[in-house]
Amino acid sequence: MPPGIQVALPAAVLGAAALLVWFAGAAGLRVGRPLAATSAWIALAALCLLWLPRRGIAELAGPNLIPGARLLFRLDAVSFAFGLCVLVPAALLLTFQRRGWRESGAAALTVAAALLAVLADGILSTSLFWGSAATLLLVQLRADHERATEVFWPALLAGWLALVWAGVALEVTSGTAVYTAVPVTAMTSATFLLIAAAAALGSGLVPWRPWTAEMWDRPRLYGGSLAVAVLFPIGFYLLVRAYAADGGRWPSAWLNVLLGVLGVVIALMSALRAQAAPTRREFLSEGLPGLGGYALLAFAVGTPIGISAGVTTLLVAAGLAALLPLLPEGPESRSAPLLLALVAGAPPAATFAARALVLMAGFEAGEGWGFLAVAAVVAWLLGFAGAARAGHLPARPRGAEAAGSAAGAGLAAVALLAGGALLGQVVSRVSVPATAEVLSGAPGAIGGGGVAVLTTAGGWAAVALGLPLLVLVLLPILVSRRSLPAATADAPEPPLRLPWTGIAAGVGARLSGLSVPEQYRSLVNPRAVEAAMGRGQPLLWAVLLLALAVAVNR
Amino acid sequence: MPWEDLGAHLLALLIYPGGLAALALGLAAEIGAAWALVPERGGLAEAARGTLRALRLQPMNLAPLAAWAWVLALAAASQLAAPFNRVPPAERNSLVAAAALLGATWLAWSWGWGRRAASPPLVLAVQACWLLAVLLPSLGPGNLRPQALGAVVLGGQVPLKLACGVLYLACLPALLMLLPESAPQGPPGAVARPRTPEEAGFGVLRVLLWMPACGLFTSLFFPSADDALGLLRFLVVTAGAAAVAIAVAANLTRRPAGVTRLLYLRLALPFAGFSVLVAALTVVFIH
Amino acid sequence: MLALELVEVVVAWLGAALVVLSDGRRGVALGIALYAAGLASTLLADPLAAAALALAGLVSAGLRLRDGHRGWGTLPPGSTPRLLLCVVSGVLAAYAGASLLEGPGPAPARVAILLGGALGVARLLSTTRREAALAAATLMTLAVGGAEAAIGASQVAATVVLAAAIAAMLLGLLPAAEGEPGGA
Amino acid sequence: MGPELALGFPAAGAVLAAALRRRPALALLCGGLLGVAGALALGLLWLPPAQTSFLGLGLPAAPRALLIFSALALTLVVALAPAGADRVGLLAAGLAGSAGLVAVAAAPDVLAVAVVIALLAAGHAALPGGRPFAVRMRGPGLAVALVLAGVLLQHGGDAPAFARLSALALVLALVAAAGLVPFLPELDPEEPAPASPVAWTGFFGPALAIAMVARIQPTVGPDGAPVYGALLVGLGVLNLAWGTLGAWLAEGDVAAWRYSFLADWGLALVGLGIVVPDGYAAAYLVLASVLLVRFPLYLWARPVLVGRAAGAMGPANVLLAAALAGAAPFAGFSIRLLLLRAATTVYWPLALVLGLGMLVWLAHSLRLARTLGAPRGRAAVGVVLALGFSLLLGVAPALMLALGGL
Repeated sequence: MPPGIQVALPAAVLGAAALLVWFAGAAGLRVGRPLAATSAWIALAALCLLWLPRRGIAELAGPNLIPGARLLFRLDAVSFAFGLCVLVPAALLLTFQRRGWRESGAAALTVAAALLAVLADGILSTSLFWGSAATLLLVQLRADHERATEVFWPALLAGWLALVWAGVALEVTSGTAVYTAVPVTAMTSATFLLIAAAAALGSGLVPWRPWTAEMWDRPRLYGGSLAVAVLFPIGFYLLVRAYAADGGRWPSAWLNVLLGVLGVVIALMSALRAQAAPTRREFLSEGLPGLGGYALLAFAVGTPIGISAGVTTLLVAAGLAALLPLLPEGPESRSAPLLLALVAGAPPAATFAARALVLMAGFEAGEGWGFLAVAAVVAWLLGFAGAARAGHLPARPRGAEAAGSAAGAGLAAVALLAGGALLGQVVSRVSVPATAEVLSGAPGAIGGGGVAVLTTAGGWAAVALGLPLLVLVLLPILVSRRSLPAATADAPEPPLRLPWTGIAAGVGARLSGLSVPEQYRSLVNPRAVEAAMGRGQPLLWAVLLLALAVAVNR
Repeated sequence: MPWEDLGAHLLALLIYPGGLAALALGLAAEIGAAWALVPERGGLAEAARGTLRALRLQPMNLAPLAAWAWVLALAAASQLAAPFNRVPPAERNSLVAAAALLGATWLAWSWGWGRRAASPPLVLAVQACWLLAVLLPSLGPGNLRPQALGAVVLGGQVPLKLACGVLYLACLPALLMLLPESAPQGPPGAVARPRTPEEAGFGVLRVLLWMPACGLFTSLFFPSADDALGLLRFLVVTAGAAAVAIAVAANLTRRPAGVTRLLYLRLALPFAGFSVLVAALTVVFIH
Repeated sequence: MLALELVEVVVAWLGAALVVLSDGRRGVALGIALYAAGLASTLLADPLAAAALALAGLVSAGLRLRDGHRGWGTLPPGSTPRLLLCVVSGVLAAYAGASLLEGPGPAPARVAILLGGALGVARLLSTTRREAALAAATLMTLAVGGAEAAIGASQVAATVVLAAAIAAMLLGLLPAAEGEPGGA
Repeated sequence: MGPELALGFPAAGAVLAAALRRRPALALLCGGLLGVAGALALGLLWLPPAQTSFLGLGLPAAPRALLIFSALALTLVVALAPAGADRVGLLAAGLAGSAGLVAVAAAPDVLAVAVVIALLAAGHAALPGGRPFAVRMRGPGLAVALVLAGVLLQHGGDAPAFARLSALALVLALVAAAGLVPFLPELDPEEPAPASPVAWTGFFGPALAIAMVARIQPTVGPDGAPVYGALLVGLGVLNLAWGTLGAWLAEGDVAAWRYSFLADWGLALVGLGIVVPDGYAAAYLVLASVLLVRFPLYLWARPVLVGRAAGAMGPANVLLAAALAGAAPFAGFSIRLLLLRAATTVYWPLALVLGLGMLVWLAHSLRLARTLGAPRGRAAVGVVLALGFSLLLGVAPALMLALGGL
């Protein structure tokens, strides 16, 4: 057995389950959903058992991808944290969402590919599995419905190409694209921008409505929600590894500022869209992009607290990615306002604690970062308003199937609600070690010893305050016989009208209306040129040969 | 398990400065507000009776939303730099207080959206200004602990603190749901008898909001000390802030409809912009 | 000597020009035969290659006589541009082969090769008649064989010349009638 | 006498298959057996003793590997041809083509290649089709003339201009021989597959190109090398742009398929033009994927293309679309990796241009995949095999490159 083979164990479990599901399904044995779900939970357990007891870094070297570039895997604190980000929502979704046996097998295989993408040690290895996961998801999405794939695929493919280019650029300049082996001088701003573009496109970190939100426009959520859950963390994984590749910093300070501003803009735009959403589903679709903006801001801050906050936010986002598509949409969904407040980040939920930690990182960093943090708080405020309004919106658009699972939503909601109280543990056991992996001479910056999160800017008494709040919030919910107000039929007016509504359509119409003036069309008519070529016009070829002959002898 | 720490936070949540203390101060302020906003109902005693009638609850028919909002109000109170607050200063955080207050308010709105004369856009604008007033003073020191911010009374921070203090006070009436546009459950004294548990619940919420909302003003802009004089100063300033809020609200409710909106959008928002400018200059020139 | 070389080149040019100017089977066949003869005569330094190419030309010409449009069909109405092309190509080929290029092989061979290539491709690009296209392709194949023979440096030049000769004959084997399409 | 056998068996097979046309089963059996024998002879050429040739022929490793892939592609398209296809015709044409390709690969110099091209093109143009013989001969005919011109200029003197013009002529000859822009042949959608320009570009083209490059590149010399590289890259980018945009905007699906071949060829030409090992390896993999994936898929799409079956977009089609779009983990992955690495090594803006081309690429892949309809029976097996080959090229390119001695 090659050394470090255990690194591939969690993915192998999922892959084997996929094959088993398909063979069993072909033989008429419909055990897809339970088998896929069990395999995801086993993979999650395996990952924890492999890392948590000894916390020893394990590496596995595979065959050559292309001459000079090996396939490498590495289990360390970073890949463990991101492995959790992929596996936790995947396990919940595979358990509580209805899927056929074919879809369950494909889903298990997709999760395996996504997991390998964050276990991969090197840009090229990551790009292979990231691209494979995207391809598998495309198949599942198109097999169900084509809506939103027209945004999903171009974004993913563009991001993937940018990543491949970044990888080969590092290969050319330094002879390796392995995160932990790239020389500091090799990671230039241009290469980093390619990685950032890949991350932005792959995780939907764009100011306009990203593919992660478009997925919610599909009539059925099970395909899109898995895509969002497993692909969302991978872009951030690249950004975190970029710190390791460049000796604990990004190539230039202005890149930090650029991505920080982008993060805040994303959070604000997402919140603006959320507060004007016509349906509750559209409000929920902005949950993850908004939190993504916060995570991006945290990673851009670049301090130990910033990166820890970013990793923590992603772990919370993983829980949210599972909760959102599981929220019941039927008439019985009376707990909706409570769950919406949870999504918006009301204390003591993890969604609150993660945001607070990001903002504390911003205030602590000082200089302009504090202003970005203040702007992010405004986005948070808009999110609160949106959540309050969303309780009065129709659950889903006409024609969309009701989704959700009361049990699944309950489990995810309790986990997120309790997450605030457990934040100290999450930060000290997962986020801080991951930060130490990529930042040389990190932390110690976050205190609290697992029961609180204390930074120089401020603190959150996770256990001492979070636990009592949790009990005090849960108690009335459990004992009250009061049913919460149901949604009204028609959507209330949004607090803020989106200024750009209709502009996009107008610009699109104008662009489609553009055409070459009549008198110049003959000059730019590829069909005519092609027809001349096809007929083998001697004159055309003679002119071409003459022109080229002159050109090469100039 | 940090039992001592847990006890301190429970004390702060349920007794002082949250819980009982918040309820006591809140009731007094609520009665005063009801008397000031609806004087035609009669004197203070009538206002007190009316207020207590409006707050009558049925414990087994509690509204979970309102209950969550109360808890958040108490959580905000526990973060105050109030004298004799048992919560360790290092664990108090104005950001937690602000988030809790916003959460509490919007939980009320998730029930009250579209009720009465409530105007979410106005509340949104006011809360944005209020957030700036709370957070801008933290930019320079890079510290969110209320007592640390309150302790800065001299030096380059003063202009910024002045601007933010004024902005904070201007926003209090809307934040405390004293104005018809900001109170889905109706302003103090407006409701004779609650029709639903939520209406009663969110009435109680306002009672609980007085202490954290006004106390946070005191914590952020005035130094605190764990002695009798410090306690007196805290209570006086907090009550003063409440009084200013009531006075502004009383003034605004007597004016024609739409004036409140106009004043906040035409005065508060530009002033918030000015405060941001002052904060930027402070950061550039002082730090 | 110079006169003889001139005659060889003129014969090759005449043959190539006939292929360009004729639409009938006889004209085309005579063109191939004349060109092959002219080309072979410029390559007498390598008798084996010369013989192979001449023989291939004659066989291919003979095969071309079996089908296609009857008669000579030389200089049909509207063939002035073709005539002009032949004259200009002849002059240019003579200039390039004799003055510009220093190799391969002797100048007459170069001119003959250039003539075969240039007029062959010109005919191929300008006709839609199958027999004419086949004849043009034959012309070019013979020219390629001639070029290989003129270079001669390659150890397997003889094989390539032989291959060119066989190719020319095989092209002659192809019928002049278009086949009917069928299947998918 | 390995090369002679590799040439003789398929040639004999083609003759037999054509002769026994009226008895399809027997024709397929004889042709098939001789074809397999030819492929085996090619395979045996890896053993040095089998490489001796009494005609002095030699088969370099890379063209030899592509010839094996061609044989594999031929086996696929004949064995798994859709119902109604003329399998005997396909086999005969394919075997004749294979023999021609072996001859091209074994040709001792570029003039010999020109001779074989003339013969091969005439044979292909003589197949029954929609366009007249003369029209179909124009591209290859021009290629022969250009090779001739190139060789004459090579020996024409020591002036650098001759070397540059020679390189120009030889590169254009390569492009004209493969039937690419700017020598794009006319397309008749109704034309039978074996006679169509798509078959020429997709089946004959790859081995032809690799063999020609193997003969041309060593002869261009230091003065011609820059022209050779720049022109190949330029024409590659032109074909890439023409192919991707054309496949996206084309009105007919047959035209879209033809343009998609052009796009592949664009990448191949760029790879050949960037004269670094990565570029050559990328070109080799692109051409292998054209032979083993795109060309067979095109033939299985014919029933939908000629309107005998309806298009569809099931999961298999989406997977095919991903493979055709060059997404990971299919052939596109390793090709893009190698090509972008080569381009970045030589001149990074070229990588940007290629990246944009690769991005536009995906616009047409779903459209093409739809034309595979709902594969059943033989077609389904074929689709699975094509996807398998694409996967192999994507995740184990080292194996395929080793076959080509790269």
